[in-house]
Amino acid sequence: MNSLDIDKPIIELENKIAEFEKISRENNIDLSNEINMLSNKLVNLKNEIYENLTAWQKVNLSRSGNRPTTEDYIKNICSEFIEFHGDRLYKDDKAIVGGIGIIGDMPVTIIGHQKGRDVKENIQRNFGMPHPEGYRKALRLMKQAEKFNRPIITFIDTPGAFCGLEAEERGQAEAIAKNLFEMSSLKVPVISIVIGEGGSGGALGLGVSNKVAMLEHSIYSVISPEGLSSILWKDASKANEAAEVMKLTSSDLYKLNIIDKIIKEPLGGAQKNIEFTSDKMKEYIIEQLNEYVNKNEEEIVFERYSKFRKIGYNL
Amino acid sequence: MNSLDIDKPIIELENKIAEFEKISRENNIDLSNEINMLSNKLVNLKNEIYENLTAWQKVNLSRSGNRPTTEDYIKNICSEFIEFHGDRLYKDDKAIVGGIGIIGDMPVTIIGHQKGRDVKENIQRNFGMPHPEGYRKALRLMKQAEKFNRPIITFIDTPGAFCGLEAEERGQAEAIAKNLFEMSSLKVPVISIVIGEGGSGGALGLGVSNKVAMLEHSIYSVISPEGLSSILWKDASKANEAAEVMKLTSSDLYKLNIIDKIIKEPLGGAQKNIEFTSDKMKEYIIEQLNEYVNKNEEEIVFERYSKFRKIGYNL
Amino acid sequence: MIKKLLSKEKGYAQVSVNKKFNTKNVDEKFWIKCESCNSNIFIKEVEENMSLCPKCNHHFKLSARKRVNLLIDEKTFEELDKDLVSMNILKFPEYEEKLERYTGKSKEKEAVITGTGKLNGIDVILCVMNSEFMMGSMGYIVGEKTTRAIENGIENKLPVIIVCASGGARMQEGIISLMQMAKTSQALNKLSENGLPYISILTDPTTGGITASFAMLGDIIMAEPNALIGFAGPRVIKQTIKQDLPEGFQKSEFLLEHGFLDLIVSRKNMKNKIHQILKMHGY
Amino acid sequence: MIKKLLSKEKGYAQVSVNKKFNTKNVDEKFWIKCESCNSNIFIKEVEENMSLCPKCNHHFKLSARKRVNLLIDEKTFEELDKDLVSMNILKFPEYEEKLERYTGKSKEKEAVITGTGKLNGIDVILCVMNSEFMMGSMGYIVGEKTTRAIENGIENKLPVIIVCASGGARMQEGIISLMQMAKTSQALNKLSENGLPYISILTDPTTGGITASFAMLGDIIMAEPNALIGFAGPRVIKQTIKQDLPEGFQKSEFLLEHGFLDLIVSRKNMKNKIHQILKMHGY
Ligand SMILES: [Zn+2]
Ligand SMILES: [Zn+2]
Repeated sequence: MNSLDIDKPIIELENKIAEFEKISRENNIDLSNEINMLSNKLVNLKNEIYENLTAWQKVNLSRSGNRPTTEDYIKNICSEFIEFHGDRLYKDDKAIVGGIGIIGDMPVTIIGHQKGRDVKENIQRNFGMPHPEGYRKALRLMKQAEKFNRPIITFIDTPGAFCGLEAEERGQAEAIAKNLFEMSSLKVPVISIVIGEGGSGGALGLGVSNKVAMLEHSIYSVISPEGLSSILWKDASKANEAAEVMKLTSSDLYKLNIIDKIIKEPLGGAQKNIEFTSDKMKEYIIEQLNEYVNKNEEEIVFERYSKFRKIGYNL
Repeated sequence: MNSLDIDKPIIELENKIAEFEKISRENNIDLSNEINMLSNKLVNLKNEIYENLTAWQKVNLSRSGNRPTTEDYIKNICSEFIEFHGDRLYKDDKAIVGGIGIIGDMPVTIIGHQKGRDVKENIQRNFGMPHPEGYRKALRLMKQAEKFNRPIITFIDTPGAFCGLEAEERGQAEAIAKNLFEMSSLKVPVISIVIGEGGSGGALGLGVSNKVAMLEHSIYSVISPEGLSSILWKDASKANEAAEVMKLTSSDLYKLNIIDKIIKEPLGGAQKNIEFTSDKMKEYIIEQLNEYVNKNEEEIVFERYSKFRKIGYNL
Repeated sequence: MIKKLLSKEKGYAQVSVNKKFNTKNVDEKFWIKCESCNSNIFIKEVEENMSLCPKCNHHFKLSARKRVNLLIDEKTFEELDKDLVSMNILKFPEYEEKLERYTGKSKEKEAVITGTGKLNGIDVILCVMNSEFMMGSMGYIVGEKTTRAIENGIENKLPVIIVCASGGARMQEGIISLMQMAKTSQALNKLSENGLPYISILTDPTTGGITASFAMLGDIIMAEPNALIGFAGPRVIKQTIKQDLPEGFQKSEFLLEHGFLDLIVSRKNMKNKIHQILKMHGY
Repeated sequence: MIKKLLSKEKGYAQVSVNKKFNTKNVDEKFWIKCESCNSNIFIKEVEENMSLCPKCNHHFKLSARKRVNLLIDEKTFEELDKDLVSMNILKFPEYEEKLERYTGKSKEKEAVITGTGKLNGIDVILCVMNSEFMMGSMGYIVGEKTTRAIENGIENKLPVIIVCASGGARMQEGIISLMQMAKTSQALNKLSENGLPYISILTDPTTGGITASFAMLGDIIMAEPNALIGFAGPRVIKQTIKQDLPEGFQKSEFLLEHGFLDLIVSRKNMKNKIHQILKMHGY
């Protein structure tokens, strides 16, 4: 089942309403009662579907090709943005974008996984799956942010770090480990927002943060549902069942105290109204940044440390 | 003219003495007067030749295949040594070796260019010409030394950083620049010893140090004599003339206040008696290290800064 | 090939010692075939030889408890948090049963043993992962015990040694397992800021979340010869690139060449090498 | 090809504007052929267009003095150490003559101009290298002026901008030239420790010791399009590898792809882009 399947009954109903309107118009018949009834039904249907998405439906929504990406949010929440490239070591990994942006009137460093918005861009962006150089670029920009006392915003949206030969050769594990290590002592606040897929260590490599928020329909998990079902049940087709037991939705993770905030999406998902989603996101970021203005470096580092220290401590 | 040419008249005389001794022995003739005379002549000849080496002869001596390398000195001056590999980014560059050694009773981090001692090893070591990953390994080990408050010894012996496609692709310039930048603020003392060829930026990449010493017959220059003569005179064969104007010998550089110490080599060069050279070297290192025991971090950084700051300041 | 065939005729055990050690049949067979040199060797001889092949020095897997004994001076090991056991926080199907099964089989309660002890007289913190317990996967108890051990090191100014052996995250604990990567890495950052050395020792296999956290964060990283070390497992990579992997890919020697290991040390020299490094750090 | 031949028949100047600008014949010719798009263009038009090709935006070399005027608000530039001139410390043959010749030709005393000025109203330190003066090579005066400018930035808490254009070390100053790499790099380290931003701008050509020191040390590194940037020059590399170099090798776009540049900025946008970055740093 993909995201289109979720929308299918809604689209059918919308088509029906459009048809009625056309008939009414062309034949000058009053169908307003019928149309009203269907419109009400549509609202209910949307509510029913979108408010009761299964975990697996959310997985698909979080991955859907029209879901807004890091660059889309940057465009919407920043008055200015300059992208900075490269890890200064080996390559500019296009699966991660980063730079300085202005949110409200505050300069921040923004770093995020970047998926493509069409096939061509997806190939260029490696479907948002970074190589080690992506994590090293991210770290470079985080250290730069720390030097100039800029808060850091990261957007998480990756199926995972790339599992290829060259990625292993160049130290995928080292690059992620180093980021976890270095992020944990950054002297500036780091706010992470999972905007789509938060896949495993590849996601966490941008996620050792003071605050971790998730868009309502995004997911965050240790492995993909497909991966889990093939490991545990030797059957990748049971991914939907796997998704249900994994606790990977924003509400699950909020209940588990792993994330700090769920950012509301419009009915049907972020792609239906990116301005709405961006506004909510911007609001959250500004609110958080204002809080950190009065905190000193030690408080910031201590807060972050405590956040992760307690996961599996008081159990 | 190569190093063998320098030794040629000496070897001829040595052969003659051996011949006389043989004749004397086999025929029971007393040739002791002749032999004594020749032996005296030999001492004088050696003195004359080795004390008056031309710059170009020193260039050849510094490059000669039997000149002791970093590993040879490590073996001779350390009671223990453990080599550490890798830049944690891309590769273990065998043109630079590094690790922890014990000199006297002091643990130090030792890093040096490593030339091969035969053709096979030279290929493996890339003739002592590092790629960027060599400089990055060096920097990693220097930062490790700083963390554990270990002094750093570097041995300089390279024709230069490697000038190849991949070296450029992976940022040869960045790697060297980063080392200059980072070495300048290391909180532990750094002592460099030029043991053979100190070639250009590739040498300096291990050379931003509190003290820079040179073995008597080593060289240190901005470019090779061959390179200079081909740039300035469009004629690589004038390298010997170039060497004379370049001021690249230890005594030239001592007079120019670029280096702090000339470490004496045995007559004929370090390879004639590596124990002698190593002892002198060890003596120098221990004497220096003892001085730094009583200096604090600020003094150490300030001393290094001042050393390079004044080159071309009070002119 | 001929050797292999011959040995088959003789009816020797054909499974690798790794698998063998995990089955109840161990005592029923006396012989084993070394997967490296193909020699037929006494199991007992292997066991008495630090689980090394007496012929070719092949490193078979070593249980965590034996590793502790190998590295720590006799009667000096004091285990920490040995009674911490995992709960099924996510209510993941059959997780309790699995834990019970592994506890019974391995006689250990979790996939890591932590404690303090003396290494040739030097006080150290030692954590040893146990690949026999649920593939050495990192649940929150593994993360918690490791973190507490590191914190103990910080408090008592002791060097920390972690012997890694793991298949990665513990699926049954989902995101909680993932977050242990952050938890342990940040503890190591604190250790580092306190100027204390951390030696990471990678053994076969070290993959997944362990590699992408504390395995790769050692001030000094050493590995046993021929250990599998990587982020993604070979099977996953093969699926991704749809090609066979090159010979020796993700083995210790490969990682050394690619700059991710400081040194490869044979099991026999491990204790002395650690001791030498600690001495060089003033212990 | 046909286009080229035709243009030859018309008798237009065939040399590149780079060379042209350095000869006394500049005023004798009106036309020039752009080396990128092959268009025939008025020299005057190029000069009035920031030395950009009006047809294809090709970036011709720009003299240091013009660069200063391009980046700094009118009448706000105060040059520093403008009378420092090199002496022949090594007594290198014909060095004085060479210095004199270049001084005459370029009307500058050394290969770098340093000073303070306002960039869209923001106080900055600006150093601009001059590739017309002895290939923009770094002698001790270049090193000294640059270092003093950086120190001025530290003292007055100003951001530092260095526009690089250099063939590398100054051979005639031997080891003294080499040491300027260390001197400038350590000054930038101090600037960095003072939390002040350094923007490095790479223009055609940036090679040798400059690249291996301050060029690559920018907090933000930008380059003009299609500039040659590298450690070793293409000729040397070709000799080493005995192969032709790949298309675009060591050009700005190549370095961006390989992770060594933050961004490529057209000369026309350069001042505004720097201004935007400085604003983002609180200036
Ligand atoms: Zn064997
Ligand atoms: Zn043009």
